[in-house]
Amino acid sequence: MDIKDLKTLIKLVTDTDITEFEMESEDEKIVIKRGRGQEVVHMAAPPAYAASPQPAQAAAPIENAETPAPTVEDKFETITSPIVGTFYRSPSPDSDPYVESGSVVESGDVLCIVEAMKLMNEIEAEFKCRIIEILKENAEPVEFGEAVFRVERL
Amino acid sequence: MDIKDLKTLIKLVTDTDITEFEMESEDEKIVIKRGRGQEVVHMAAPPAYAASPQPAQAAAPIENAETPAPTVEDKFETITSPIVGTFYRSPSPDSDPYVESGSVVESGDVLCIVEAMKLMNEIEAEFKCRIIEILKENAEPVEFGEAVFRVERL
Amino acid sequence: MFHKILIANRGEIALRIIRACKELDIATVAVHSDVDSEALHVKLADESICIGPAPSIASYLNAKAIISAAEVTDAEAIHPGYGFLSENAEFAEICGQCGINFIGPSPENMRLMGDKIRARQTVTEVGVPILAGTTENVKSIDEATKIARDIGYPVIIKATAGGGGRGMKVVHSPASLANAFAAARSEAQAGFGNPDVYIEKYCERPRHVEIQIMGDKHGNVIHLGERDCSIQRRHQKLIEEAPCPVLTEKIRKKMGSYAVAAAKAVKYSSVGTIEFLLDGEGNFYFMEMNTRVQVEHPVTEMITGIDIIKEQIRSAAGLPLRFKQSDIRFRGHSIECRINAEDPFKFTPSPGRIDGYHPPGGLGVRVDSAIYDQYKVLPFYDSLIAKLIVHADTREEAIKRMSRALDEYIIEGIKTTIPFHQRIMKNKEFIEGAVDTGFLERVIL
Amino acid sequence: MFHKILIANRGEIALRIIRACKELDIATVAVHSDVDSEALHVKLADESICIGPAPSIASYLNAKAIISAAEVTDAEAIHPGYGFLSENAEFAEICGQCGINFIGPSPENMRLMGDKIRARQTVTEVGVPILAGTTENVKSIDEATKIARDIGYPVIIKATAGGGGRGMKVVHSPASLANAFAAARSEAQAGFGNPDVYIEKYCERPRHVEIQIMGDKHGNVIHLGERDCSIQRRHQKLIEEAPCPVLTEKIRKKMGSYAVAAAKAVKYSSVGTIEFLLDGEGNFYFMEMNTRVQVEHPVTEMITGIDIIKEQIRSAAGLPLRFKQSDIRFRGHSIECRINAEDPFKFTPSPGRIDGYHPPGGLGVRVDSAIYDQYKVLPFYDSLIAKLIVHADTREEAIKRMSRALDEYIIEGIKTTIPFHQRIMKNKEFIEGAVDTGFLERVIL
Repeated sequence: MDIKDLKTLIKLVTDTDITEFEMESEDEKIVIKRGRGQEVVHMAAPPAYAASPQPAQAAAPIENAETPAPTVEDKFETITSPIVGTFYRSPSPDSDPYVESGSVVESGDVLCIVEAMKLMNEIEAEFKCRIIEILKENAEPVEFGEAVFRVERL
Repeated sequence: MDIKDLKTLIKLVTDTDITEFEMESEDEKIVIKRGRGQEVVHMAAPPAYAASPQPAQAAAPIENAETPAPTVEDKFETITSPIVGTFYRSPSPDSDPYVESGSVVESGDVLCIVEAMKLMNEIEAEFKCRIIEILKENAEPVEFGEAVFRVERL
Repeated sequence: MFHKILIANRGEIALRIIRACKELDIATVAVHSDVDSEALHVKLADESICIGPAPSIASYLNAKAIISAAEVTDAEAIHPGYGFLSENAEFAEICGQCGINFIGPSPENMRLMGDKIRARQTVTEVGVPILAGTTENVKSIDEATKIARDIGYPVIIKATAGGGGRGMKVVHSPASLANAFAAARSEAQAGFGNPDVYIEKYCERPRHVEIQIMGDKHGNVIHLGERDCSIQRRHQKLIEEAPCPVLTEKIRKKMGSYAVAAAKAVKYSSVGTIEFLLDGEGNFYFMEMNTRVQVEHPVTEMITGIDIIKEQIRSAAGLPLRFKQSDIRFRGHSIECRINAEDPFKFTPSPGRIDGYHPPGGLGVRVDSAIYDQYKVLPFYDSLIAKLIVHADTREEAIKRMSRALDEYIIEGIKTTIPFHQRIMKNKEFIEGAVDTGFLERVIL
Repeated sequence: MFHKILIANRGEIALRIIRACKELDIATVAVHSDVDSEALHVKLADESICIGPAPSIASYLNAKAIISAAEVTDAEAIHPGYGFLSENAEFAEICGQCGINFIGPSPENMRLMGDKIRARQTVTEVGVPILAGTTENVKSIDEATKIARDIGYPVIIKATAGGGGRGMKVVHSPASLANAFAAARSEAQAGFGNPDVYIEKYCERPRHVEIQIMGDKHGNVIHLGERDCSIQRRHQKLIEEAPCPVLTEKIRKKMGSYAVAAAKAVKYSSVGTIEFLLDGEGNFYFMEMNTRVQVEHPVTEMITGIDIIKEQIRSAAGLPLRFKQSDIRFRGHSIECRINAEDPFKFTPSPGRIDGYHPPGGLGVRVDSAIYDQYKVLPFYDSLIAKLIVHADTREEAIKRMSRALDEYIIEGIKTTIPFHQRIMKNKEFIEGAVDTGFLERVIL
């Protein structure tokens, strides 16, 4: 790699939020680290506040709502709640759920209801997909942006 | 990589916020680290307190009492004050200084006086040496452990 | 008493309310926008819930999302803090309709005092002095000309729906009245969606002095003395203190009793502030009432020993006030400096990551702040990142204490207004207490 | 008034003194050992000077180096803080001989009160009650037997030169007297270089209650009420509060007037503390006098509003007290938790680098600490790294406030006693105020 390539490389790296870049060759090893890596300082204030048991459930941040096997997740997508409210799988307590694991839905099909201020908000699929996993229990609270379905786009 | 490339490279790196740059060859290994590496953290509280002008002089810590050319310093040693007090180069105001730059002294020769609580404490050389530099002005305060002479052991 | 309160706010005031709740054994729910998940109010609350994306309008101002969050977490009450929904009567009304206790005054009180003309009429009825002028919308330039001639120049034109200095025009002579009138109306329309303006006598070099009041649902109202908030930049308060350095005991009593009378007249049942202009002769005039807790409430807490937020929560829960007016004793002097993430002299915002943080400590120093080392100050919200409050025996000692506390305060990585405050604390006029609301426009720091 | 003061101490008390000086416009000189150059007192003082290597004996206890440092920096006075040279009469004397003002009482007062037997004699003369027993050295076991029989078991044997609980033996019956007597003498010899011991009645389950006094060089002495320091582990105080939760107004007055009488009798001219044992019947007995400012002085500052360190400096400079006894008013309740770099339950020291630091804030919370993020707590010195002090209207509210402040306090990288304090604040007996100096030995946390 010549100096011009290096220059390009450095620019590439510094224009992003990459914090660590490694590159070996013969033949190939690349490590890219970004964001606030584990070695990081931000240990200062926040981590000492252990989440209290309740909110850990009730208020898990979006990025925690992950599947157990992140390696195969790439092919799946999540559908998140556009509002805060209570998640319902069926239009009324005695009717069938809109979808089950394995259901295939068309764009525009209703997936669930999120109740907010007594209003039942129907959440629709924005594309055709197969439901892989339903991430919330019926009648559980959901936050804004919280993942509620893991789906495979079809 | 020649010196011109190196120069360019150094400029490249120092113009960014890269904190670590490695490069191996035969054939290729590059590591770039930036942002908040572990070495950065300790900047937390202390550095904001700028030393007030007086103590910067009067109370410079030992490691600041360095010579301008650290590369050639290896062959020299420093003699530090064993007590806090006032540094005097001569036994009385109207007598000659014990030593001058360039003086050669034997082990046990008096180098200076440090006055503490009206007591004149003679500071002796612990080995034969040549005085390279006298680091304090006459009648200046010295701290415990503060360098007062730079010498060359003979 | 409540068992669980949702705090519909962020930053230091959210933390302030969480602290009061913890000390009252009340569980807390923090709400936050999706970019605020690392905020301290989220970390310190018992529960937290994300209510929307970064823009306030979609999260902290999103009444529906907040009510919904209260419902899913079974919160019995909502504390709105200051700003955001705190003076939104409609929100308070919706809370009531949903069976959630809004910690603040009644929607009727909020509406009444939120309308400056009606507020002026209300206080006038109990004898509170106001600046000569209209208490009603001035519709035409002819009407304006007549009013200005009657009350005498200089006059000030203000938006009926306005606040915080926006849409105000000072007019010194008849020649400039027409232009100013038109400009004020169009600014009022643009800023508040309502072109109505009123005209009053302009008070030169006034001090901004306000009375903290506190009421309950049993008809009791007391006041906790005054705060002087004359150090303002473009009508934004930067430094507040209590007591006011020039107020005599006689004027304090008079101002206090007017404030209590005005609050009692409307059956005011929460904490609030009645703002006055004080002129150089000791005359004072009602400006407006804030129907919420204020940023600067700590200086009153320091000199009275009363936890205003706790009392506000208690009274919202229907408990009677624990103090009579005669129980209120003032001790010493308190000053608050608002520390903003801004350039200290140009006041341009300076959001970013805090890289090095150490607050001051020791006797008489209080820090109300929701920042911490490596916290990222976001560009979406208010630039207030910390309130540094001191308390001491005398004003002179309080200024010295503030100076040394400011010198100790380390916030690295972003610009803050600490250097601005350091200079004010060494300013001769400020030290002498000889300031008015125009001080910062005149002084060269 | 002084223009420059040298502070012959380190840690939080050095910082406390620097803060007071800054507020009094007095320049400060910090002294430090060579390993302490990163300490906060060094960073915050106007000047600093290295006086010796790490061991205290060669630096912070090195009288010669400290006097020399005062001379080369032209300091007019030396504040000794607590510990180190603060109760060393000889040091105070040398200061005087070198024309440096020692901020503390006269060497004579220090000598008198430092000798427990002479101190007991002195206070007895002004009528202060002491526990029955000798006020003189007990030379033989025969004498000891006779005394113990006269005053009745249980008795306690104490070293004349002792302090902090070292060399004390409680004897419950004649059978164990001889062994205890011999052991106490040899411990006294080993610990203080002086085998002299005295015997007094042992008070069971007493509270430790002490009176803060303040005198000037004009013969004025007042007291600032009491502190309760019953939460002790091996005679080391861990939590202190003011006022004492069980003291009646009548006993407070009596105890205070005795303390003032004792101090006046010896023309005491600085701040000091007179320690009493208080039994379950409201009887109290003089224990000893501390001729310096104490670690726990902040709780008194919180309830009286008086800056004890500033007053101490003023009176050392020859100024008369600014308060009469009748000016002293108590407000609310204050608690201090000593946060040590120790295992919270085994109390083994835990020095090391602090890696993550965030102190609590908000209303009624004071932090006196010289640590900061990435500061390295050294193994050479005292393990006290922070004092967390709260003030509130009532004791109940103060306990809640302390709890929430402890919950907020983040000190990472080393072990601290924060978890210990968190448990105490939730302990039923502590909450009820039903504790004595043996509480920690009995309670299972």
